[in-house]
Amino acid sequence: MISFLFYLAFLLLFVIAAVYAERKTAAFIQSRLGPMEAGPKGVLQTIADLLKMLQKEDISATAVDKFPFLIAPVIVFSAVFAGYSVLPVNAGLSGSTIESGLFLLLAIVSLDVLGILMAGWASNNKYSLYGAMRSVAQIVSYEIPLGLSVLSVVIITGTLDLQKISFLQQGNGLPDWNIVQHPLLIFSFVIFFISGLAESNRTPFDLPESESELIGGYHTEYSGFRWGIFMLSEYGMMLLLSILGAILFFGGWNSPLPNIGGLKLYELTSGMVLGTFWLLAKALVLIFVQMWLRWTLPRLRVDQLMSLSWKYLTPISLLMLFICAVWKWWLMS
Amino acid sequence: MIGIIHIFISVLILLGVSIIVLSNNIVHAAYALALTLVGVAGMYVLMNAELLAVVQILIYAGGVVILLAFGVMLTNRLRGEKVVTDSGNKWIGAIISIVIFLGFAYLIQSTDFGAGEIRTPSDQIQQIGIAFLTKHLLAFELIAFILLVALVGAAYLAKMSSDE
Amino acid sequence: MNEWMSTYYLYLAALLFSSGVFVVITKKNLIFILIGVELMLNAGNVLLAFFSRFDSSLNGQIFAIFSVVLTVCEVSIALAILLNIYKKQRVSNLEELQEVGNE
Amino acid sequence: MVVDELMSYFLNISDSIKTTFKGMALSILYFFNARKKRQKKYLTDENYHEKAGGIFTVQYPKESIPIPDNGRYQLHNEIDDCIVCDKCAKICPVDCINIEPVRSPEVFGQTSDGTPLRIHAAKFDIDMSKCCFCGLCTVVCPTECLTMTKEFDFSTSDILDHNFSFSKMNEQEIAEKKKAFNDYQQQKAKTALPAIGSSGLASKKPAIKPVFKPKMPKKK
Repeated sequence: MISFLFYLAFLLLFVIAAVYAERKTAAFIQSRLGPMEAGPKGVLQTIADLLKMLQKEDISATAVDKFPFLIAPVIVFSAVFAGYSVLPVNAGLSGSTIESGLFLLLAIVSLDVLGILMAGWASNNKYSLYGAMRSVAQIVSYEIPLGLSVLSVVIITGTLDLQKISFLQQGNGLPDWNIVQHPLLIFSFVIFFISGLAESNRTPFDLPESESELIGGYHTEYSGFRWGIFMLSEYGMMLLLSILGAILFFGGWNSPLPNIGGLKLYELTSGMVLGTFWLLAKALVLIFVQMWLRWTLPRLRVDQLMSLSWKYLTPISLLMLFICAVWKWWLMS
Repeated sequence: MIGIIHIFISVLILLGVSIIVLSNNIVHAAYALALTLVGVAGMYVLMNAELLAVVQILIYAGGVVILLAFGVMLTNRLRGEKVVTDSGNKWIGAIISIVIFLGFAYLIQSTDFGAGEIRTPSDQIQQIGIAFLTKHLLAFELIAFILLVALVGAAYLAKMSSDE
Repeated sequence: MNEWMSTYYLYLAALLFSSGVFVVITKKNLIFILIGVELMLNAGNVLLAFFSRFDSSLNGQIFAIFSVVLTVCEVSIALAILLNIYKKQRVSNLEELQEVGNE
Repeated sequence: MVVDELMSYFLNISDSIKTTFKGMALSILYFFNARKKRQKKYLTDENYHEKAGGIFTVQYPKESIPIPDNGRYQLHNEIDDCIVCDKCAKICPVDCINIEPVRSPEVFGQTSDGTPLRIHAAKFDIDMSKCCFCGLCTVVCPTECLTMTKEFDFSTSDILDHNFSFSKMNEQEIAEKKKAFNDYQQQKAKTALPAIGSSGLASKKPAIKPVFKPKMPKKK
């Protein structure tokens, strides 16, 4: 429960910072300055935007399917945010202790498709519907490689509990991370990361909301606060998948510094507060990579998107699953 | 606490079911089905069947409902009007379903289930996994095979329709 | 308490099943009927999960999982057939639907 | 055939990995270069055309990049040096210069280069919203009083504000000068011989209007 509240607070702060960071990253990669006016170096820009957004009128067009239209953003956000319930924060603060934590996370996050479809359909707008259809097709397709790449970690660690996975990587810093302990997982991580990008509708997989063709896709008809919830859940999804990636592959809340001889760096840099710091820092690095990718790669075509998922990622992740099973068998014997 | 959660989930399920029964709008019915299924998943959690609950959410709410919604969108001409279908046989349907419900109620009331002792093991997922690969291996493989056949068959049928 | 709880789940399953029957009988749209069938299957799953509580070997849950997977097969095939029918005859209403075959 | 397809499958994978890494390397380079501010280089600097790297934009109203002194931006007329020859108005391709001359009975002053002033400019308006910044007027100006300045930010909220008025004379002065010239004319008409007949006037050929004809390089 505490971890859940912690993540709620953190997510809200994170979104404010991330929007600013995203705009700055975009600007720097494109040799621009980005927001500079509100506050020193423009740090208050997001807050100004937020205030403006909250003041906006809650518009719903006459031809929309009223009730689904109104609750769709809430469904998307609650589906994404429910995923946080199983994430641990540090060694002492685990999420929900149910046995099938990771599985539940993947399952419940897949529910946001429902909200997106609802939003797109209820908007009664062809662009929204196109966006929703694309989004659903994309998320459902990429769930398979995502699930399979997560499964290869599950095979190696032998548990679905994220806190247990974190504990398994405890001990000696960087060399104990899953991705270093089991170098095979690098491939799994790449697949996980790519499908995670697709799951959270990030560029280069942002076809559902491609501004240039679909004027925003499924959230075309939304304005003000409801649009803000969509944005919040998109960033929430990014953060969720980044934290998940950090836990599964990069040691979770464990410090990266190893003990070198008598120098107990690992012990020095562990603890409740530092553990939380390490987990979030790793997640934020992954977020930065997502932003970096966003401003580097162009958007895929629909057919490229589908062939990437079905022809490349799914077979490779199946193969990785098999190889990881063999690896585990070899480790055990 | 558990009682409140029970009541909350029952209200969810009742709401979903009544929307499905009363509404003539297919899309609303599909969403209501999702609501009902999530509610049933909550019930599974309360029944200590965690894995089943997750499977329910992943496959039913995340998969089947989406499939149904896609079906609605592909089989209805989208011209801005709501997807409403008419319904007939209302009285016959009501009578038959009430009779069935009453029959079940009678059966439930008249049967003595005994003082059932709850004996679910704590490491359920492990137990189920082991059972899948030992005791129920044949069924497991068969179901995998059926799933594959269904996938190929569905893809073929859908392709047949798009050829024209 | 225990007694009340057990019958409670059973009544829930009965409710799901009977409303599924109602939907199948009254609604004319094919997808609506599929929704009704889903409700009935869920009633069965609830019962399976419920009675599996008294069984330490978890057979009920395993069976319920099998049934969920079978449902997926059923829905996907049914929707593919439905799509086919719709493409050929432009109907999704049972009463307008006269023939299903290839002729 | 199958082998080819298989090859192209793996080639696709390696291609996409390579290109992605290349793009990522490039964009992170730009990201880190963004620490550098844009350098203030003058056109005359030797490395002006070199790719600078770093942030390209400047925060305009607060800082701006240097522009050449002889750039073609806003027009300025040094009205004290203007002899109101009307050449600029004639050559202007978009007719943005509007001059109303008032002749003076006598030389009333001197420009800074010594040209005598004979005509008052009752109106010397340049409508910068019409101006096409060709710079022809500054070329033909005999006293070099009409110049293009470095000032390029003359945006206004009203388009009429783009009409820059350079004349320093007020209404009263204009009326005065007009009256003075009229008086002079009348006086001249009285004193001069009224004998020139209409035939004499008609026989006089009107002067050929000078047409500006730039030397065009012949196309070969």
